[in-house]
Amino acid sequence: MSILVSGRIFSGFFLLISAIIILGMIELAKKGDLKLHLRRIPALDAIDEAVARATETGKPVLQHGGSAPSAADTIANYSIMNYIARSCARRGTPYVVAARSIQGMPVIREIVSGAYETEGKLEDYDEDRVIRFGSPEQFAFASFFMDTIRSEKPAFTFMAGGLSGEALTLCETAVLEGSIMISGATGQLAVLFASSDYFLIAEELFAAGAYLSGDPRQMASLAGEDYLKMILLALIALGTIFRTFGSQWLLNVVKM
Amino acid sequence: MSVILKRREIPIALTAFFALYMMIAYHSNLPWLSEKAQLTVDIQTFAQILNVMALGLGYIAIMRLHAGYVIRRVKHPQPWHWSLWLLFVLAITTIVGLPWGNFGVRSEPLQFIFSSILLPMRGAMYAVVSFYMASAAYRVFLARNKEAAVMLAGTFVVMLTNAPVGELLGAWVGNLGTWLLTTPSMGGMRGIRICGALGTLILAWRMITGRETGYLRGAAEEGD
Amino acid sequence: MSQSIWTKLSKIDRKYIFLVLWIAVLLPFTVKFALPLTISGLSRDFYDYLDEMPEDSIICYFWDVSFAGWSEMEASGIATLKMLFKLMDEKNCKIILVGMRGDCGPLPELTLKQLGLHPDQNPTYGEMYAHIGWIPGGSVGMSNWCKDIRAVNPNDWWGTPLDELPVMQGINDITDLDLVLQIESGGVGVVINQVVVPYNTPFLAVSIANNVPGNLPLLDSGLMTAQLGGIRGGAELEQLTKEIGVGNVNITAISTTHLAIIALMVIANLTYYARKARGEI
Amino acid sequence: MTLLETITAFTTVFGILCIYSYTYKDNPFWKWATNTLVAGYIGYSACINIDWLYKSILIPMTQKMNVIHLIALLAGLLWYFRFWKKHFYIYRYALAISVGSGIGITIAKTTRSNITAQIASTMLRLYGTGDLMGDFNNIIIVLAVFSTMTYFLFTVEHKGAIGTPIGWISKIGRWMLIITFGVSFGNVINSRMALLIGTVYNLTKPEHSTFFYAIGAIILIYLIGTDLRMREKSEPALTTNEQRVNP
Repeated sequence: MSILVSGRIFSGFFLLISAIIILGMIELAKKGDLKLHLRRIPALDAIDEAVARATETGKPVLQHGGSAPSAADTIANYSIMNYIARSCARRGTPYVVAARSIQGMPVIREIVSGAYETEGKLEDYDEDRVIRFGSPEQFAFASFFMDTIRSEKPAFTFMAGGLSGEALTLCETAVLEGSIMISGATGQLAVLFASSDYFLIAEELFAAGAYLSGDPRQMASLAGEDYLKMILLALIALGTIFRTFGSQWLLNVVKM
Repeated sequence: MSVILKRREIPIALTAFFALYMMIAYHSNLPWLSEKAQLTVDIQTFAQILNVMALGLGYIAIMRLHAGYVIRRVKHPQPWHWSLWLLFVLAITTIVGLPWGNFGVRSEPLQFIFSSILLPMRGAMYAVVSFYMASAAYRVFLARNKEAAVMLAGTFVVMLTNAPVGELLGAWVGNLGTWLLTTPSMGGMRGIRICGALGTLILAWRMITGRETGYLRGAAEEGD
Repeated sequence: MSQSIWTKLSKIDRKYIFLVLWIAVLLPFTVKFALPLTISGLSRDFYDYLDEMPEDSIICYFWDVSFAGWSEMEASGIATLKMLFKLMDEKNCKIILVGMRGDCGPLPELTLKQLGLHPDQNPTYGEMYAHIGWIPGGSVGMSNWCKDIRAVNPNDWWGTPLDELPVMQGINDITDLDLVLQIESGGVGVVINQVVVPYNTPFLAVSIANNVPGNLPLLDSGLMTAQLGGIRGGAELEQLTKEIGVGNVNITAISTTHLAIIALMVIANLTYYARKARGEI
Repeated sequence: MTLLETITAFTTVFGILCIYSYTYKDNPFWKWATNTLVAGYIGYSACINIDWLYKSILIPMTQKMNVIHLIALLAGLLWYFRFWKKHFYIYRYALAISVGSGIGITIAKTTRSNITAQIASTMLRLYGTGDLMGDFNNIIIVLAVFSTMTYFLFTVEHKGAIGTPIGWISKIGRWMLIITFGVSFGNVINSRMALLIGTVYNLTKPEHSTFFYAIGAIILIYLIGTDLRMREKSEPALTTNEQRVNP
């Protein structure tokens, strides 16, 4: 009887490697030894353009507040919220957040008022106008969000975090009202990709969150994830070569 | 006292302990530290019951929210009399659903609520999306550029594969659709799946080591 | 200036598109007709695996359908259940039904009632099949259930202790089961991770159509043995088991609605290119 | 039909049609339906959880004391500190345990099911399977997985000596993703249509069809009536459907 359970060895080993890489990268980032470039993400560049267009037309910018503040995609949405709120405050563009989560409300308040404060435009910040609470329930919120779109007629709508079956209805309504639609999600990929103008595909959303927040630790874990991906890519390449030349060795190692 | 209890370190330590214990127990085969060890079973039972005990959170939150709407006689986001109706339905469902007297989840009244209100209406609610699907198909599925054209073509073939009417065009439609589904799309999905799993893995390590405390964010819910 | 027909078409009110869909979906329910259906390889594999189950197997059927998903999954849910009960009659297999979420306690009850197998209707309940309630607590709950069924569900759905049901004699944990099925509208992740990965139990999935592409990598890597997808899978299984039911009624409407959507797509593209040619865009 | 069956048929049809009335426009029937549904569902979920606790934990506990169960039940009360402003933070303990055990029980297994098992089944023979189509499919699968994963590399500039080939592969990855999305969009359409068909099947059942036509007609007349009246009041059409301007 061995100490380790067979069939679980390689995945356990990978788990360990991932921990070492990620924590190592975060430590490096803390010391400030990490210089990172992020590849261009078109949807991110589009955010600036979209806010600029909203400023020109004088129409507001609308953002989906995301689901509970514990979800990863909602956390990424918060980083983007900070960014959009700041650029709206700077340009004096009207900005509206439609909040869905009761727990998320205090977090959203903190982020948006903080953004206005950083830009020195706290006098423009009217909480009742900027942050609107709909309903925590999926379709009740969807109908609230659509009402908001119809009454505000935003020039730019951003959605990310906690989107599921109702995402398409929100997207459709926004676009039909003439809004630029940028969204990001880890599910509902096909639907949102098709119906948004720009879409942050799955991991792109997290990368965007890390990039916009400028937090070196988030960037570090992004880089760590990339190293893990490269390890896996190398495994695939090597494994395929081994198999093609008739050796099962690497495959058996991975299946260990 | 409360200053100590308020510290973020306590919940982070709890997260780390439970997560690491479970992970190690899964891989180890020692008699006192394995998946089948008594301690593991106890911890899991504890966690399961704890999860179930969260059942009232959503309930209380909704109740407080709508009670607040009723008390303040609000017009937005919905006129308050709808909130009153919501509270009424909530009360009725709870009264007939709790295990007392002749009531309970298997009693006639709750069976009625389940089979003639919740089941059909929730299905219909989701099906509303299908109308928007039709509208989206009309609006977005334009071969504006190469990307859109390729996507459109893929969707087209798969739709004809899924609907029996596609077979009238010949067997090749079905074969092509199945090939698209099981070869390029399967590869793409696998790539997405691997990257998504890596993302969760990274997030998990950051939570365990206390570098990601987003889930502990949020403040007390403000009652109205 | 009067607008061209293309411009008008491109600005058509959404209500008319909705109307087209309404007509397409109601048509097959008013005018009955059927189209031939070729059985796909994926459904054939699913049927073959179940058909070749050895005698006296113990099969567990996990229910993981939300109320919302049920209107799609009804066809395949009932078809698989009928097939399982046929296995019970012919090959002496034992069938255990269990829900994976709160919604799925009453759903199997409703289905059993439709099939005439509800304990009130069928006195043989408990001998060869049972509905043992549902598993709360998500992944943790599932993992617990796999180690000790009675710790999570000491009673069946109607409150009878499991020890009093003959079918549950000698079934204590997941290793006593020969096959696991799951009908899902919310993903196979929990069963894959908590049942298949640790215990290597053969696993068949009955999936909602939009989860089918995402599940294929799992099928390809052998974690999932076979998959029955959506309403079409249900209709195909009905034909394979020769128990024509709701699936074959609804599949006709799939054809008409898909045709309507395709027609909308074609019109939209024609409009787009016509307007482009006229220099309107 | 008995009285109960009639009432059941009526509520089923009425509920479904109230929701579908939204496809015309927002209206009181829809508001009634959403509020009923939210309340009914939340109440129902709470009840079914309580039922499990009562049946599987509390009743067995009256016969034989189980310390773990008792501790867990008491610890479960920590959740409800969320509503107490002063000692709100205590609720985080319950959350932390729930999140921690969730991570611990899932991550190790996901690593196998979604990472290593997927990598293992991507290690395919690119040549010499004996079947030309099989070779071709294997090449496509490996290429698809490899390029999609490359697309999700963010911290590597897709330019320069190493970057240029990565840029090319990642471009292929984007195309693979687009094909994947096209295919899954086809399945999403199928799925949503099936949901609609399922409910319509329910509506057109013999016991429901009379109600369906009657209630449907009443709601439709109401909607068109209010629509016309509002149009008289305010000239601009209700739904603006202007052609969108591309950004």
